[in-house]
Amino acid sequence: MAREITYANAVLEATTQCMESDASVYIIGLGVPDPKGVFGTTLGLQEKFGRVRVLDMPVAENAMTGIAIGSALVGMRPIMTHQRIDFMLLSLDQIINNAAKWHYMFGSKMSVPLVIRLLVGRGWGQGPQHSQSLQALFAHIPGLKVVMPTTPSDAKGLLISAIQDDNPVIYIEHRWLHGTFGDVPKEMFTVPIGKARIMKIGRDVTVVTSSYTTLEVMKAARLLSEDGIDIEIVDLRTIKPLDEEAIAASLEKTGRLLVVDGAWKSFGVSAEIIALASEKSFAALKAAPRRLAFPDVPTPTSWALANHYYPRTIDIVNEVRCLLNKSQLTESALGIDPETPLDVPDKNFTGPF
Amino acid sequence: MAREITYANAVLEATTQCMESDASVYIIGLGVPDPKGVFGTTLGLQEKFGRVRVLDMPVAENAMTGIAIGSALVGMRPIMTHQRIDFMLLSLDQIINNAAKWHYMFGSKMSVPLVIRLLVGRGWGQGPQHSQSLQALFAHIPGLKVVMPTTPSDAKGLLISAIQDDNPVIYIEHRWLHGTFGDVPKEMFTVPIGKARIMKIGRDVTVVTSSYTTLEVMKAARLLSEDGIDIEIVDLRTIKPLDEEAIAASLEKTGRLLVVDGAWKSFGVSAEIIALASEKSFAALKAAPRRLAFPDVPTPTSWALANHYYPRTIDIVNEVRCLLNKSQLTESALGIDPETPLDVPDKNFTGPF
Amino acid sequence: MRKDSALSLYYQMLRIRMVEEAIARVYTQWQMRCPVHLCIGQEAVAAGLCANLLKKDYVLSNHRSHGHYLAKGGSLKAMFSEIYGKENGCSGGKGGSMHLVDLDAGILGSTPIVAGIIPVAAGVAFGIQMKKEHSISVAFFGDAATEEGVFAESLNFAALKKLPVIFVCENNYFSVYSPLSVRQPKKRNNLSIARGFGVEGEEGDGNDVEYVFKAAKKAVMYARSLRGPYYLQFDTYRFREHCGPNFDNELGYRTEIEFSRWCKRCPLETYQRKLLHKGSITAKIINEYKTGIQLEINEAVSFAQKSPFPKPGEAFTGVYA
Amino acid sequence: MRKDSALSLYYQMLRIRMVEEAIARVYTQWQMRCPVHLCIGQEAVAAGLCANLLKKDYVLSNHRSHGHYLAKGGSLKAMFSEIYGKENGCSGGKGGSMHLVDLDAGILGSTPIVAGIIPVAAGVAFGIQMKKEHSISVAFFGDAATEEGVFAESLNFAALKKLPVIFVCENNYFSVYSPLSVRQPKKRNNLSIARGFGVEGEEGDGNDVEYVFKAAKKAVMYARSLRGPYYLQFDTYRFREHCGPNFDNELGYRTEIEFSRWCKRCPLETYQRKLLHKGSITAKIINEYKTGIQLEINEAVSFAQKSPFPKPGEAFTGVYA
Ligand SMILES: Cc1ncc(C[n+]2csc(CCOP(=O)(O)OP(=O)(O)O)c2C)c(N)n1
Ligand SMILES: Cc1ncc(C[n+]2csc(CCOP(=O)(O)OP(=O)(O)O)c2C)c(N)n1
Ligand SMILES: [Mg+2]
Ligand SMILES: [Mg+2]
Repeated sequence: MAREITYANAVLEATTQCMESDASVYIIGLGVPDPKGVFGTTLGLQEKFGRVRVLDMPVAENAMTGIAIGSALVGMRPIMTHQRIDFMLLSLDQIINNAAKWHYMFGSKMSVPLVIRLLVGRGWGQGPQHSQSLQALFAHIPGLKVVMPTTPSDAKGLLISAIQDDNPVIYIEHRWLHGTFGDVPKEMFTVPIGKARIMKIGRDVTVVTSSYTTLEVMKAARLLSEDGIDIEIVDLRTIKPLDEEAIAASLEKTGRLLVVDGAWKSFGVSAEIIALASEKSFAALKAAPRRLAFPDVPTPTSWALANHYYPRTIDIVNEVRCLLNKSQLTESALGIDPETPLDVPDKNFTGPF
Repeated sequence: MAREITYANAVLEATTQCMESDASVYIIGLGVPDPKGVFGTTLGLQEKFGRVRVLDMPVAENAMTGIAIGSALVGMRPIMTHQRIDFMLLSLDQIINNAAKWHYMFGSKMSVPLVIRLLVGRGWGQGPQHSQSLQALFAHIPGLKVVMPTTPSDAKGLLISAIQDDNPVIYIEHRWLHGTFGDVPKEMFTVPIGKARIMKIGRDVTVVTSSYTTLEVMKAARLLSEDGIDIEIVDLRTIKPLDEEAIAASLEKTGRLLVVDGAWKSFGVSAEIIALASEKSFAALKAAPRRLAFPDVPTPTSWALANHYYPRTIDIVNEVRCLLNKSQLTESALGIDPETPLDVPDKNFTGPF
Repeated sequence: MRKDSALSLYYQMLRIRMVEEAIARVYTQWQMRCPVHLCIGQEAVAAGLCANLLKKDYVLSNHRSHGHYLAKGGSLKAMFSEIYGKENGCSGGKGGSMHLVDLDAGILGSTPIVAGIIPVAAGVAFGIQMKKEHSISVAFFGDAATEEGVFAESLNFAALKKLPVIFVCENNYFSVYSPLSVRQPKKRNNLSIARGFGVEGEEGDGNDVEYVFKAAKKAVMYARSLRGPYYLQFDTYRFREHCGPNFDNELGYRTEIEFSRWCKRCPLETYQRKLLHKGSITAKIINEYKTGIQLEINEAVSFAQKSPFPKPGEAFTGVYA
Repeated sequence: MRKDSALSLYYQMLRIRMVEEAIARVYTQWQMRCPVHLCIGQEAVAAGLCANLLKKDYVLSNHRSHGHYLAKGGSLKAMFSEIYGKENGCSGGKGGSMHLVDLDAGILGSTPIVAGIIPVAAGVAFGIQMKKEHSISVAFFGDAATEEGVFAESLNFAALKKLPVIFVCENNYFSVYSPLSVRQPKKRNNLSIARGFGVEGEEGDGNDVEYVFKAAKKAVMYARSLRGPYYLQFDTYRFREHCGPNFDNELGYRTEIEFSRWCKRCPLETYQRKLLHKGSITAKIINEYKTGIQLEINEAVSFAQKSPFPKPGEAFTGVYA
């Protein structure tokens, strides 16, 4: 039975159901049991499951990650949360040197079933140290899996898969998705790690994207369709391992590729997808593949600058049009208000960020 | 005046000359003043420049990086060394959140002229935590520059450029290069950051590579030339910012691209180069671009496994042949001993690693 | 305490308080589009500490930095412009409230990664030492920052090299909504930890500005005479919400009783009462102060509001020096 | 000390010493193609500590782990096979000397990232606590590891949760060739630091196996009775080079005088003299021990040498569970 709930609620529901069905699952992170409950994703968990399994922690990301790893070695299944992915940079030693390698380097004798939930911030002047989107760093590391669900339903199904997975899984949530609604099955279900979702079937151009950016691509798709341009949207859902087949199958059909990634362009996830397509679908490509991503610049704080930092819907439209050798359009031609601020998910937003 | 010296000596000479000519340059790192002197690259510096400017440090990579940054803010030019790039994972917070962004996030009021020398290990069973090659992580971060010199001469010229640069520069040295010889000018000179070197001119296939891997590609080039195949070798020297023009110019000529990278394949530096080529040189490409890199697997320790982990010269040869639609060869056909161990730079090597 | 010093401490606290309250007021016009972490209730630490510093001394701070910035002499106009995201903000609009800087005043930066500036401040002291200068470096941070490993690592190196750095911990008992009890063992004692590293220090009432002033004076003399680093911990309390212009007791993470107990110990009001009582200050002077500061604030706010936003292209400049 | 306990301590030290010396001997055949960090000179810590542990207790260790592995009951054959890079090595050849494991013996792993296993060991204790099991967890690490921030972070969390974990620092005064003096302030005291976090502890002579045994006994009782973490620091000395089979005094990073002073305090020889003197042991027993151990070693070495290498494809398996 599905009902409409928010992404945040879907995350909460997945956590709740996993904790109900498996006593070894616990959740730890800054503010997990606090009144805001990590933007609602952990609200009420401590009341339900107690202080042992639902807990706050010291601001000590590296050791706390090692501690989660240690507990996993003796049979626990930790979920660790970070309110921003930027803070996780303190724990890359434990994530990369230990969690990602423990299974391999000890000859498959142990495993580290650890989920690390990382939130990507955007807007309201969070600036250079609170708006990074670092999926590319994890995607490069063997031994890690990386998922970035877009819809509430995938948020739930992928979180359950991540918790049940015996490997360290990096689960990345875009802050602007928490408030979005979608149909989500009430019961426990899984979305397989490693499978993309065709968000929209189309024939002209394959647009590969993920997470919040998928919503922007869907907006662009509607605008494009008004001009008779029919894009196919591949929502990756999982960044590592990539669903190479889904990308190749779509390219076989369209022959044209745009990758839209909500992160820095150079050496990012978008590069890997273009590389894959060029290697494996070369014959199918009718035009040079393109990517649209953040400029190689730290995130500026002033909304006057953020407005020009983040790609706009018009940019997606024009990238697609470019792939089809069509003229570039302006926002006013499409009826988009060029004053739309990009530092808030909608005009009435005033936080919390 | 140039003479033949080792790569390690070139690094030492660059450091010495920079310290002589600029009193604000200092060098700090584990074992910098010890009797081994970071594989010879810092030997004698403390005797020459004293204990204030040449110093050991506590095993505390994150704070020590922050400390180097702080000193740079008040006018010093620190060089920090890490005996393995793997240890640097402890300091990514300071490198990415602070060093890379300080200039931008404070409106260009300050800069962080910091050089971080990182050594990449290989072989003699150093295994999963001492043989990583993490250039891709840095290359993704705006505000950082990343160089990986191959020849002793470039090692010197790029280190001097790095020290003179007002930005944080990640300087990556492959451990197996330290003992290699080459002509190096005696005087102080710079190699510009951001410029690749055409190591060998050729017409059939463009092979883009860097650091130690360049030497392997050169071996392959000799074998290939025996069959009349003439590759062009682009030694990147700088990973960030990439010399896009050099790559494009070479592709314009050859139309065929192989990227060989001494690091994990997925989401690696090789992906960015293929992506760039596909985007910008699409019309020139006569065949699907290819990449050869490490498998997406932690480094195994046993030399029996390492022997199958690292790409071999034959693999480079065959990748090139594949691009030219030529049959694949065996090692014996090329007169290579298939028993050549890949965990040592040469058969008589027994350390130090 | 000399009367002029006392008045100056009072004035600094009052000014910080009034600036923070002005921000809280204008914030709800939603034109300051960035997170703000107000230090209302904690002014004594900034005022008492910085009163001992010279212009050439350096300060680095965290997300809750307005007080430190102002007490050290940072430009009010540049700060308001920065929070409004304007071109002439102290960081050109690229940083916002969480990234204040004023090189002329020796403020080398503030950043919101918890504990991120602790080693940087130690490094500034290291640079000072190598250059044989006579300034000192100060790091301001919260109780949560002492949980990060870099705190211990920085104490170790600062003690090893006898660096002229003062570590100032403002213990307001919370990290966001998380009390000390869920983060630090009951028996933990930061002063003992610092001493375990060989770092001298002192701990006390962070709402008593004269105490802060005196403790800081010792610390500054110690560091300036090149005897080494110093650790100061001041217990205090944040009155407003962790981040934003409002109060947040209704969330229930702290009790009204606790809150009002601390309000009675408001560093500004208690000091004002004390000075009035001693006759060091009069209601008239207080009003003059307030009028002057209000004028200054109004000017700065309207300056900031009228200032132009950075040009779009500015987003892409300044990545590299 | 009961005689059988004393003999067992002696036997453990002797066995570790003989294994390490065997490695040193065969190493120069260059068939052990991986770095080895021998613990010759430091055997008392491993022997004295592990004598107090039960099979169900967990141990994690660092790069210098052979002694800990053997004292906790790790398989000798699997260890030699691992160092030789063989298929039946304890980590299937994927880890080598720096990554030893033996789940049957409660050895959850050793890794060479300095301090990397300290939080992991605390996490094991956290898992034990959550699962309400009665085992304890032990982390072995060197003096350099206490400089890493995770050390402090781990002490904090272990004390906060009263975790059944023992932190064992083997202070051999060096990190590679770097003496304490270039890394830690003179006045630094790890025990005070631990206590500053609320962690009980003790420090003493790591070359006196009976002392280690007794200190560890207290620590184990403390942790096992769920009173919380315990910090132990043992001063000792490494006789061989930092990494590899040889001696390295000729490098000049330590003096011959210092070296020979420590040699006189060799934990094995001093204990052997003591036991002989007390009549607890005879030359005959010693010889029996040595013969038995040598036999065991010879067998393990030849077992390892004869064992097959992992199949090439093994390089690519086991990345994911
Ligand atoms: C490394 C890191 N982890 C977590 C956070 C999230 N965070 C922002 S402010 C804050 C609280 C900091 O508390 P404290 O240092 O005591 O300062 P206070 O806010 O109480 O002044 C936290 C945890 C962060 N910014 N950086
Ligand atoms: C994080 C990290 N930094 C640096 C190193 C390099 N390194 C290898 S062993 C070692 C010395 C460690 O000294 P200690 O912990 O005292 O152990 P010991 O070798 O003396 O037994 C160092 C610094 C490392 N392995 N990991
Ligand atoms: Mg606080
Ligand atoms: Mg040591």
